[in-house]
Amino acid sequence: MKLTVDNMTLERGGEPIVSGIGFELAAGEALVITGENGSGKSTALRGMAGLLPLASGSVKLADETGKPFEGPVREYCHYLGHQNAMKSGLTVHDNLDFWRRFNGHPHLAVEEALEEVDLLHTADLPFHYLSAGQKRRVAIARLLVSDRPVWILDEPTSGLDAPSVATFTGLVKAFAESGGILVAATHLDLGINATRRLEFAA
Amino acid sequence: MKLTVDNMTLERGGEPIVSGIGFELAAGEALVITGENGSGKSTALRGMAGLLPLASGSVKLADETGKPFEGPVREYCHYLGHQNAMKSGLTVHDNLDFWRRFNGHPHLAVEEALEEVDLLHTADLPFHYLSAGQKRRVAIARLLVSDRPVWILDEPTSGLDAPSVATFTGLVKAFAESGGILVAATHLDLGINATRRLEFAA
Amino acid sequence: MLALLSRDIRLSLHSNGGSLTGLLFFLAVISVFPFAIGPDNALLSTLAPAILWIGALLASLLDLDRLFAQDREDGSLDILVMQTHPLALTMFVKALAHWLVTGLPLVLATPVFGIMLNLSFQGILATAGTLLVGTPAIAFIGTAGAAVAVRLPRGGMLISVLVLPLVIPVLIFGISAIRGALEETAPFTAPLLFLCAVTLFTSVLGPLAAAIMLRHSAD
Amino acid sequence: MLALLSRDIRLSLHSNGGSLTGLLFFLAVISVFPFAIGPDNALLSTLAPAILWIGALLASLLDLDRLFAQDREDGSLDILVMQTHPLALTMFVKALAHWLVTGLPLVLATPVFGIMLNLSFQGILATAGTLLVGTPAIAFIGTAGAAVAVRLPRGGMLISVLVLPLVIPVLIFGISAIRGALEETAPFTAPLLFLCAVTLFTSVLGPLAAAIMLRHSAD
Amino acid sequence: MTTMTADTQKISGVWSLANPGRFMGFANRAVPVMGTVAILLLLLGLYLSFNAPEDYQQGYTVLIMFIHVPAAWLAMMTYTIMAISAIGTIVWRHPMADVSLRSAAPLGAVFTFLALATGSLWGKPMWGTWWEWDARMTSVLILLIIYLGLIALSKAFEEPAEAAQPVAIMTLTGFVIIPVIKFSVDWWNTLHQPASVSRFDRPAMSAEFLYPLLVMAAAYMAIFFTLHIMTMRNEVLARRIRSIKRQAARRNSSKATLLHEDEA
Ligand code: HEM
Ligand SMILES: Nc1ncnc2c1ncn2[C@@H]1O[C@H](COP(=O)(O)OP(=O)(O)OP(=O)(O)O)[C@@H](O)[C@H]1O
Ligand SMILES: Nc1ncnc2c1ncn2[C@@H]1O[C@H](COP(=O)(O)OP(=O)(O)OP(=O)(O)O)[C@@H](O)[C@H]1O
Ligand SMILES: [Mg+2]
Ligand SMILES: [Mg+2]
Repeated sequence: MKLTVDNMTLERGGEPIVSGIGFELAAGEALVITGENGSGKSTALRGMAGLLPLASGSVKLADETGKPFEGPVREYCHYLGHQNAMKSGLTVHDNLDFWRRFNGHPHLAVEEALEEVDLLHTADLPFHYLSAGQKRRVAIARLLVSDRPVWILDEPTSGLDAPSVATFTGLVKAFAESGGILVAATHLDLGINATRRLEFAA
Repeated sequence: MKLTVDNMTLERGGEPIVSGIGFELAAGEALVITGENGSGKSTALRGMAGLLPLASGSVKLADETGKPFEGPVREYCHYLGHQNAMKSGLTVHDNLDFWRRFNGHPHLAVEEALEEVDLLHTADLPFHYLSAGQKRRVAIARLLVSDRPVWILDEPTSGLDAPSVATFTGLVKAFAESGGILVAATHLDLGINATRRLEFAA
Repeated sequence: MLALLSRDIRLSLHSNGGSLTGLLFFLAVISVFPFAIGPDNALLSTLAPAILWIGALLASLLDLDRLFAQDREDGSLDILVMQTHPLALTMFVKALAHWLVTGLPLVLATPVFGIMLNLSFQGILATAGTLLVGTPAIAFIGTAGAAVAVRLPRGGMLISVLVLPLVIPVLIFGISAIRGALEETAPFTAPLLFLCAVTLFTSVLGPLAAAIMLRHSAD
Repeated sequence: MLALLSRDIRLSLHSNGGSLTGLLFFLAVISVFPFAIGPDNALLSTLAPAILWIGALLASLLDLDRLFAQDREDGSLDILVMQTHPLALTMFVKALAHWLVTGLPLVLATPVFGIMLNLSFQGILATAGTLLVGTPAIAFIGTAGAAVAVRLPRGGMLISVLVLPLVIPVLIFGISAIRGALEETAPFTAPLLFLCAVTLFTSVLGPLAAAIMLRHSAD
Repeated sequence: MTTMTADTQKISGVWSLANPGRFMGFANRAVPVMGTVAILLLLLGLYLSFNAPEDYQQGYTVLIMFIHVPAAWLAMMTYTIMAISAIGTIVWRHPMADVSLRSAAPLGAVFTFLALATGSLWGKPMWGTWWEWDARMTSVLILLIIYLGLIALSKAFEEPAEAAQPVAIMTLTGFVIIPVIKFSVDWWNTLHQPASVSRFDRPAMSAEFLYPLLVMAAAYMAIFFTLHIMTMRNEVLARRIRSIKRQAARRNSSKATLLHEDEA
């Protein structure tokens, strides 16, 4: 599997924010994007996830033989943005269960995923009862309940305490070892020894 | 000036989350609260800011001679929560200007405050155009546009890049030197050499 | 406080569709009745004050739940609540802003809608007058209702259900004042004065209740 | 898709205090009318179809803008949009869930409300029927409107400007059909067929437009 | 003073101990006694009602009165009890006041519905319509809406402790409807032509109707208080279960304690 981003340019409000970015990631590789606030990290990630139309360039996913995957790339991606994509009225379990069923390709059971982020005991609490960091950890558990070969993560560890960051690093490593492709934007050290590093200048 | 928190207990959903906390901070002192996700840091800060009723104990503010300040403590506090308290439809300038006029006790002009967080060039952009870290920096600028002797900050640097964290540290130091009292919850190093440190265990 | 007033007005004009929503809903209500009644102009003009009042009442409900919900979500509410200003005054200003955007345009548009409904000149005057006096009361009561539901993720309809029974007196006095203006036998001053009293009363009590609610429902 | 349907239904049932609130809202709206119009049974039964339809419209409007706004704010919309499911189908399901919670209960409760408004048996049947056929159209049109508005900073304005004028014809066809059923002289089949056509048409076009809007207005 | 101490210490932590405990003891003893009294009164009331003379105007349908009138009274009484409980919640923040309010609401709604339904059934033979928008019927309908609105409101909150204040304030506000139900007939007449309203202004009843009616009213009251205590008991238990569940769910988070405090 190979993710190819070629000459990607993204515009916002008619102005180019990210211009002419290109890289190639093979299975098991990770790319960490760093850069100042407002330098376009989130914009770039949204472009890759298909959430923002490309002004030019392309994002492609192909298998080892170079045969492109069927359908748009976004269908193979997990995207974790600044928001957690959870409903405050539903319980933690119901939230994850919904995404598990809606996204398809089920992977871990909800309980197992919660166990991974060490929040199994909160399964039956309404989501809005959780603290900021616990909410983020539930959002990370969403990546585990369905199976996607590409993870696109925007400041995944914001609000996490030190032990949770370590847990997260472990999850990401396991994902990479299983052949996944990771792209993450961050200001903090994720503890991943990324094979690639991209620095944006404002 | 002296902030006294005495035997403060806070409940959520009928259960004590923070129990029996007490400390005293003199002018120019800073308290940094750390602890795992869900250990009650935000809860404690909301209690001090008067946003959550105290189940027991008290929060008091008095001058050097021990004479308590008039009115509730919350009126002397700046509170920066997980949310930024800005309207996405208004421009950055209008947002800050509103708080400056509404909060009273004007301090820096809006432009000066934006200059401090290095975002003067965004003054006329609608708030929702900003990147996550830029938004947080505008929220920090809110602390500067009106004058309050106590700052209560909940993970103030989440989403900030390294230079902005340094800027923030500078602002906080200047505030402490001018005789302010600071209480902040954080997972990251704020760069403040806090006179007090409180660690919550889950 | 002026800052809050101008901010709230600007915000709802900008992003809530503000006045236009109410006016269009008004139009929907008005265009539907002729089809239900059939082409009976006399009946229509008899019903016109009632239709206009109902339209105004229901249109006022449309935006109510957004009065606080957005402030809560983006954290503004915390800061609003912490200030030195009496909270009830803050609530009063928010209610006023809401009325200026949703209520006042309806009053101003009454002549146009009145003509569409075949209302006499005097009827138009009476309807606009009572609406001018009465709709603020709806906003004030609504503010209290919205404050009750502020902690609920989607209080919308619930707020309306809570508020509707409370605004019925406003409606009754408004309608009876119009009737008084149009008919010889019916009294005019008494219901109008009642209406003024209700509005004054709620302008104090509504914001006060809202303030108490917000203080007690902190989380 | 079933997951989405059940989630959306659960969410709106949950946070609005159950389907009870919807019915209660109608009851409240209906009981406001006699206060305005007077307790004249004959007149009320003439107006009953209009009253019920306005209640339905209002209930649909109250929740519409939150159809996507909340999903957008909490980031769910991004994830919904990224999936393999055809986006138009996702939109259709969201509209359906909205209708099942706000529209259907009203249709089912029409007999009770009809009796209270002194509607004849035939009138009740006609009203329930047209509401059953017509209210989905409001949901579908509303979905498109809400989708247009979701990404735009000043979306609220557009929602009402777009949705209300499109919905007024639905109201008018519905009420004309009821009148046709009750009176000899008025036509019945034509407006009912129109109504069916509108609903079928919007059930395809609404979700499709919504999907296109969401894809192209990504930010 | 710059204190921010809460008015009372027992917002909700203490309540699960002393007070409700004593209440539970009382409830367990009271329910059987009151239940028996209620059934006996009801039997007596029904016996008297069926032996009451036929009304020359209304025939057998007058029997409905013995069901209808007490139900209407109870509908209003229950709301009054709720309003008093609401004061308890607002002023003293006593959790049992909230329990009382919330357990009474469904009962009040049922009595109100009963009054409406029997009134409506009575209306058909008397007036020829099931429903009439006259003062009393409409105001009782609004009472029903208020009851149901309060129930919906209290259900909408996840946490009973959070719902207490909002529900109490709304309950107090809604109390306006009670005098309206009682006295509004005249106010309404200023608005609309009096249609069938006059029927309500009957002169004082004769004794053969009054006694069965009073006994029935007493029976209704006994039923209400029995059910109220029972539902309160359920509510207390439900809250205990809820809080136990919550505690279990939080086994390793929750309680925050001061670990250390050092001078830097
Ligand atoms: C749904 C319709 C009705 C409702 C909501 C209703 C409501 C009430 C209420 C609230 C009361 C208590 C009034 C008080 O204590 O002052 C009452 C009493 C009474 N109602 Fe009704 N009612 C309805 C229909 C009827 C009908 C159709 C009749 C008979 C023709 C009737 C006859 C009475 C009588 C005789 C009393 C006792 C009045 C008294 O206290 O002396 N009601 N009703
Ligand atoms: N509304 C609520 N009702 C009940 N419990 C709540 C509520 N809000 C928070 N809690 C619980 O209170 C505890 C403390 O939450 P708090 O937000 O204070 O944690 P925190 O220390 O700020 O964590 P973080 O580092 O993740 O921000 C958590 O276990 C949470 O589940
Ligand atoms: N909707 C928009 N319209 C116009 N410009 C926008 C819009 N959204 C963001 N921008 C601009 O795009 C730039 C890049 O934003 P982006 O969110 O990608 O930054 P980022 O690198 O993720 O920053 P951060 O570290 O703060 O999250 C910013 O300068 C911002 O002002
Ligand atoms: Mg970003
Ligand atoms: Mg926190």
